[in-house]
Amino acid sequence: MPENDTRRRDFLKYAGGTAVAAALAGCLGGNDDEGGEDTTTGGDGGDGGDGGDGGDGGDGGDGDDGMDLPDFPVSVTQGNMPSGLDPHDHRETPTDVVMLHAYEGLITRDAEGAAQPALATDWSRVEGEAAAEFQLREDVTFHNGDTFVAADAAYSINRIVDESVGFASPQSDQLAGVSGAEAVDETTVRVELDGLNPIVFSEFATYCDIMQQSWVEERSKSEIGQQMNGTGPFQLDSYTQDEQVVLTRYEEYWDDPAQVSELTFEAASESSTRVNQLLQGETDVIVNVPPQEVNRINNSDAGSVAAAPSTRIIYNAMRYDVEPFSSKQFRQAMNYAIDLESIVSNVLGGFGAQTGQPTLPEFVGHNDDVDPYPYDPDEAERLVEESGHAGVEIELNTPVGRYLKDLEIAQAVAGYIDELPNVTATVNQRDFGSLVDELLTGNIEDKPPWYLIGWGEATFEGALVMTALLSTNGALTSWSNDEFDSLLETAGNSTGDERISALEEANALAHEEAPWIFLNQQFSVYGVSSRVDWEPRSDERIDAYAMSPAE
Amino acid sequence: MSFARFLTKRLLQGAFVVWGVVTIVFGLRVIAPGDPANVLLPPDVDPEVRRQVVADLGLDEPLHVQYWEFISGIPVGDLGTSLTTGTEVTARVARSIPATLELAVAATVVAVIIAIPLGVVSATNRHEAPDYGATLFSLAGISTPNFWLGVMLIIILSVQLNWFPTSQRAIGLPAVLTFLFSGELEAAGAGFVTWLWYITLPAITLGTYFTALITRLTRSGMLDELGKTYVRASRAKGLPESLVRYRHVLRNTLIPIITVVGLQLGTLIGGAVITEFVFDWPGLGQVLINSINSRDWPMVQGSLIVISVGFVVVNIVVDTLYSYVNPRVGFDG
Amino acid sequence: MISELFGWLFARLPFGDGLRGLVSPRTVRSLKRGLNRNALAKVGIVVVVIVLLVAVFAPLVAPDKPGTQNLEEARLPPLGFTKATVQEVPVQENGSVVFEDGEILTENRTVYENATIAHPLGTDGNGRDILSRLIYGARVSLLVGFLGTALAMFVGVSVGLVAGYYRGKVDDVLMRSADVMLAFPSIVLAIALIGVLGDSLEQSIPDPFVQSGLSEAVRSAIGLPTGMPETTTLPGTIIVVVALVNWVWFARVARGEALSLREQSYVKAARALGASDAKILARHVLPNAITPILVLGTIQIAAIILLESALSFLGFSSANVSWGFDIALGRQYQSTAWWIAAMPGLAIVITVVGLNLVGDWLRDALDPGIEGEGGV
Amino acid sequence: MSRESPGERDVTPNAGRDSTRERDASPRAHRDTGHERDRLRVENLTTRFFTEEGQVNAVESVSFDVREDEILGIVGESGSGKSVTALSAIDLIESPGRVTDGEVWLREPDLAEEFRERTPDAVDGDFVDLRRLPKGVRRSLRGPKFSMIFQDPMSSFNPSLTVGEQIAEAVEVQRRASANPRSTRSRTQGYGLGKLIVDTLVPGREYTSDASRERAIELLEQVGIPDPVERADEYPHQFSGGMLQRAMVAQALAGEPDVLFADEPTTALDVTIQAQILDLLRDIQRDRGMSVVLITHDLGVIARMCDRVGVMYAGEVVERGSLADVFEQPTHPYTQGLLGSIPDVEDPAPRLQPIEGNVPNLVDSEMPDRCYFADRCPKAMEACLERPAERPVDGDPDHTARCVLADGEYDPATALPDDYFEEDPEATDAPAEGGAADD
Repeated sequence: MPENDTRRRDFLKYAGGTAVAAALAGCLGGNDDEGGEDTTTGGDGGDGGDGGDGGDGGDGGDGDDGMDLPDFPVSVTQGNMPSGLDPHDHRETPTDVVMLHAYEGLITRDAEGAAQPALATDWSRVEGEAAAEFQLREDVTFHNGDTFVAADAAYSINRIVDESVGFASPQSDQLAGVSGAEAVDETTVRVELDGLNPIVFSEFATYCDIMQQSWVEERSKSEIGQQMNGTGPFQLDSYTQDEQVVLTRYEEYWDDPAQVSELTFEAASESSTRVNQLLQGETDVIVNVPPQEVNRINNSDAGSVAAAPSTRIIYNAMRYDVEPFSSKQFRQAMNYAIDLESIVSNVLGGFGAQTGQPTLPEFVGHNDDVDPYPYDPDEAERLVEESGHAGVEIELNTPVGRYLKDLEIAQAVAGYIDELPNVTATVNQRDFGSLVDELLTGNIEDKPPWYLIGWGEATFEGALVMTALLSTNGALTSWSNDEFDSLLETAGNSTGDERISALEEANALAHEEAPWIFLNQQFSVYGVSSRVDWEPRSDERIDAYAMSPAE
Repeated sequence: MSFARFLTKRLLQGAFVVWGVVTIVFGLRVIAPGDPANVLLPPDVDPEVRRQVVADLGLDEPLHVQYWEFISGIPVGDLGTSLTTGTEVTARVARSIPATLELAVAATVVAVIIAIPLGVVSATNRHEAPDYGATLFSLAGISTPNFWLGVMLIIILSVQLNWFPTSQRAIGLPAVLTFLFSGELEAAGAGFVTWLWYITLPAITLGTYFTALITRLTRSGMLDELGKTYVRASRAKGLPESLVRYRHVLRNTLIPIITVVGLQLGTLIGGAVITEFVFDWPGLGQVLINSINSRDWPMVQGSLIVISVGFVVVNIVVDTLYSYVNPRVGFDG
Repeated sequence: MISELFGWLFARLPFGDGLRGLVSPRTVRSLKRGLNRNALAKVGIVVVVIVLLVAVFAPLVAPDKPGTQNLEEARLPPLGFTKATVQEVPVQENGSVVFEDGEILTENRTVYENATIAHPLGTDGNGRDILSRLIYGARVSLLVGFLGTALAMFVGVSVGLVAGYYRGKVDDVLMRSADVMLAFPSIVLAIALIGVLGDSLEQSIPDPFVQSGLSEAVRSAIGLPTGMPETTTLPGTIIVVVALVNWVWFARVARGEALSLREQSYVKAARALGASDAKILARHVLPNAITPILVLGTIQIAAIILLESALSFLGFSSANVSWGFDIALGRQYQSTAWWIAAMPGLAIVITVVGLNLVGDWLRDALDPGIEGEGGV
Repeated sequence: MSRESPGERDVTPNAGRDSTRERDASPRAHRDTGHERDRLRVENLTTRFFTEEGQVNAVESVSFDVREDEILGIVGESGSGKSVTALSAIDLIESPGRVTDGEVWLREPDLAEEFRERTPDAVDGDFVDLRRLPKGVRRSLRGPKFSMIFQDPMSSFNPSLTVGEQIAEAVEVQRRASANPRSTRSRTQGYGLGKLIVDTLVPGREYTSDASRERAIELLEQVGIPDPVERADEYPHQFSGGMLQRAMVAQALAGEPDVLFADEPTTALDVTIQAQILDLLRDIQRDRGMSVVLITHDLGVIARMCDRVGVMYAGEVVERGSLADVFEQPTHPYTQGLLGSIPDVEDPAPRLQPIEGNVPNLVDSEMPDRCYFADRCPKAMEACLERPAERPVDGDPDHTARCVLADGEYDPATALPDDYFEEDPEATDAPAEGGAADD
């Protein structure tokens, strides 16, 4: 899939005034609220969120629902507040979580990640052309009462991919391979593609919120950042920047109205603050419960911990072009040296899954026959000897506070490797910003030889992960392997089983060649009040539409 | 020297220091490694695009032009635009001032209310239990890193005993005042209680070093004063002990303490940075730390300038006050 | 270079022979008198000496490597805090939690927190021995404290002597820039400078005890684990930064001394005899200004140690083992394992109390007329 | 404890001395009525300082009496315990010092009546023993009964209050005391921290009343300060030393005291000013019929001013009596040494003649169990190896000396050899420890 690769590079080139570093950080650490999760260094990219207004947090709804809809206010506390309310001008999960309640895409995903109709009822490729068509749902209204039409969908897509429509959206790469859209008729929209683009529907299932063309055009950029007008199950009630967003149920929603009557978003960057707020009943759902707080919540009456595997993989990249990591035996030895099970169990408290390949089990292309490396320090020692690098000293660069227990994981990894009699390993804590700078220069020489990083891929496409992180031209690559590159190219130019088996083969190859120390799949861990019935999703989205009062 | 002349001179000195601060802050950005454009752009971006962005930021100008643009914006309150969020630095910084100010003032009030009586009790009961207690307290106080104290207070008082919230500022004093002036007394009362509840631990954390310092100074200053002949003379002329202690000795002790307190306010503001970090208190310190981490230089510069200018202003106020209460200094600068 | 610096410093410390020419017998007497009068000063000296010894001989006395982890023994409490509670904990399979109908499967289990003699102060989140980490952390704190102070002293005294000796424009320029420096709260300036310097000045220095094999020999003889780290981190950035932040205090004191000393007759005489300014400063002014400078130095060591711990707490230091950093690590366990954050803090408090007691003693005994400055 | 240059002490104008002698004639006439005229009887007063270097016996069993309308001089070298004696008498000894023994009998019939039943021990006729009275009562006597002026006027005023305010304050205390007698004995004398803070914070409220401030100006005028209205609003540092000492006299007079202790009142002043202040003191003493206890090391001042005199050495009164008795028939070898080569009272040496050796260190552990002066005494005998009691000189109860020579003769046969004390190296070490024990 050369086009796809090109697109990714292109976006880096033409992104113009948008925050590219922040955009890639969306994948590297899109889980921005983790900036506060680990409080050690405040490696938090944006502003520290101001405290919410605790004076009236999470109090009752307005009680004027005439129908039999329940009066069920819910409050959600994330790590950060949204940076603004324009759905096309952000790259952070906390903002996205607020957006998805008011804005919808053409396609959506269910909790398991499967594509489901949303504003589009049907979608297909246009045979023989580099294009796709979406059939739109009728009788959908925006919160201002206007009817949703195909022109709105086309405008929204162009607003993301085309800089000349309004502004340069930091999300343009999320619709990589999409060059534009137009309304064919009232209920059909046609999307132009750069090539085959096998993942176009995956992209639309994850991204592209639909806005109303006239509403946007009547407003200034900053007004759009302060107001909302979508088709989603909730409409904006009030917004205080950096403090609070209050949404109320939109009763004209095209599907059943939500159970939740009023939805409040607040933020607390400190994990223990969130836990305390939950335990004191000040909030109903909190994000990123650290493992050591799990028992405290479970053992209280206030709520319990809910978790789901996320789309984020945590790994240690080893640069293939510098010693000792240029040696395959050495790289394998590193994988054998660590007790991954113990790290997952003890450092992460079980809130993670071992990995042995770049693609997560839920993703397209995962190879079920590949198991994680076993813990075998003797084998590791032997392989180090064999590699000829015995006695080497290596240093692991890690960001702090960016991912769940990132520093502790790095310390554990280095600790295990340091226990090998023939390797000395230490940890170098890095400021996330400067580490990402080095990773993003595009030159492999600028990257540290050995670093811990995480990558979230909400499209569930293993191909995207491997292209970005392991292909020779990948934006963040640390590895170059011709066989691997050609497997990815095969996958990019094919569909169906052929594509799947190429990806599975690439995963098996990556496992064998060990360009990474494979670590854990990160879990999203939430604290949920006992008055709320909700199951977490794997894509880090908190969907209040799925919440109901607990029995 | 007349008061007006004194104030003019002091203000001129202050203006010089502010100019120095601004220059250093500008210099920090210039010598900092890495191009600010890198925050916005990856280095392999198309050179044309990069040139455009650099020009937009004004970074292609010669240094002296950049310097002039930077410095000329300051009097009109223009500190530039954030690289990461695109918001006005002035607005962002201004929004966090009340939180820091509340914290600093609360800590000072706590410190003064506790420290001065403690110092007096310690000095007037020399070599007795209260003195030993106060001495140990102040020794521990000046030796305890305030971030650790904050963490310990959270562990003991918030997590274990659940008496106070672990962090954050649920409501600001400005909001409480808004309630008050709009006549919503109940809300104002509740808001104030909430404010107090949230600010207690941060204020103690920030104020402890200060409390210990003032206790020490009060004690040693008071012992110094108590040893002076005028104290004996005051007793000899029949003054009751309370007048001797407070009207004479304490008054004279406090005069030099005012200067030291003024000088140490810098320490207090510095401590506020860490305290805000520990308690997730949305003040200037948070802005500074976050912007350093994200290399948002305009924001770093803005918060540095505001913190330092605040410090200079406080020092001028303290100096003026000192000259006012100490007849021997006059306004000799 | 390090050893040269230390040699220079030690030659000038009150207990070195090198100081005999500089410190009058009267000074020594008043120091002794101050010590006799002040029992706390003795406590301070003992504390400082113990911390120094522990830091220097860390590879010999630490029970374990600071980095040795045992994930199965994470978060063990300190001696005397053993407890067992019944808790609802997630069931694990292959290390991971188990989901059942989308919910995490949990079970009631007795959770033991067993203190062991092997870890008298408990273990941290990765099962590393806290005592060993404190011992190695002492090295970082004291290295930064002493080297940072020495560097600040060097810079500040040079500037102060020149300003006070030449007066006039030189003095004005130097002292006004000192005023500007003082307008920044020290921690704020330090953070900004670290933002500029990054971690470009970090160094690893070899540990002589390990390199010479001494520590291995001693440790295996008494049955302690071997394989101690062969190098110690020298946080160069932090040292430079704290010196840049704190030199001003030395400059002010040195300037005051130079201002009064330049009027002394022997200085005038030396000038009349045609001695160069540099020689006069080095031979006549500096030796007579040394007392207040050394007293300030003692106080500054404490202040700089506090500053270093704050910077590493905020994550601005790259030392792997540091008291401030360990507090930051322990902060996450504030609801479950208080000792991880508590112990390094106690180590800081004890060390700084000791240094402050020594500083108080020197200040009271020598009365150099300076106020304590700095701090966090 | 600063020592003056010899020159400063050398000069007492002849004219002044002559007039002194003339005036001295009249008070001496009363002397025979003796004890009935006593205002204050100090008996066996002993004050110790408990310092870290050890116990310092600053005042050792001192007795003297102060009579109505007289000037009693106390003379001695620096460190001999003169000032501590005065401070002990009016209960101004501060930690680490403590009056450990003795009685201070004040003639105060009203108090005697009040305490006769309650604490009979503390009452003897019209006299009360201050040391047995409650602390509050003692304190209430400072101002109206006793007052004191000090050596250095500059340090004896609070630098940050105006002179007028400080005098008015002393007036105000007494004004309030007479308005509300019961409160005067409480710790705060009815004026606590709370009121003080209110007075400080509320504009226009002040501790001192207008009446007190007017009285302060009056007092300043009485002590001869020109432009008293303006000067009352000035700060101490704006005054000259002489003017300030006058102001201190005014301040001491604010409570209309019966007994005024003047501790080296002229030592810190220029020579010409000294005479003015001494004249002022004498005039005021005359006008008001006060008793003055004048403490000095200056024999010229004693000769010029005093009716009776006590000589102190090493914390003890070694000799006391009328000016004529002591100056004309000095009995104690120390007194003799002081008066030196000039035995004639008509031509007294205005300065202390240096006596060989040093004032002993008063640290208890180093105090010998013998006459303290023996090691320096030219007439030391074997009898001097025991502590001498205070005894009348030739049977005269108004002239006593703490010396075997008071009722005996020098016996060269038992004289101690010159090198007898020389093995005692400590005696020549550092000067007297514990500055607090000194003036």
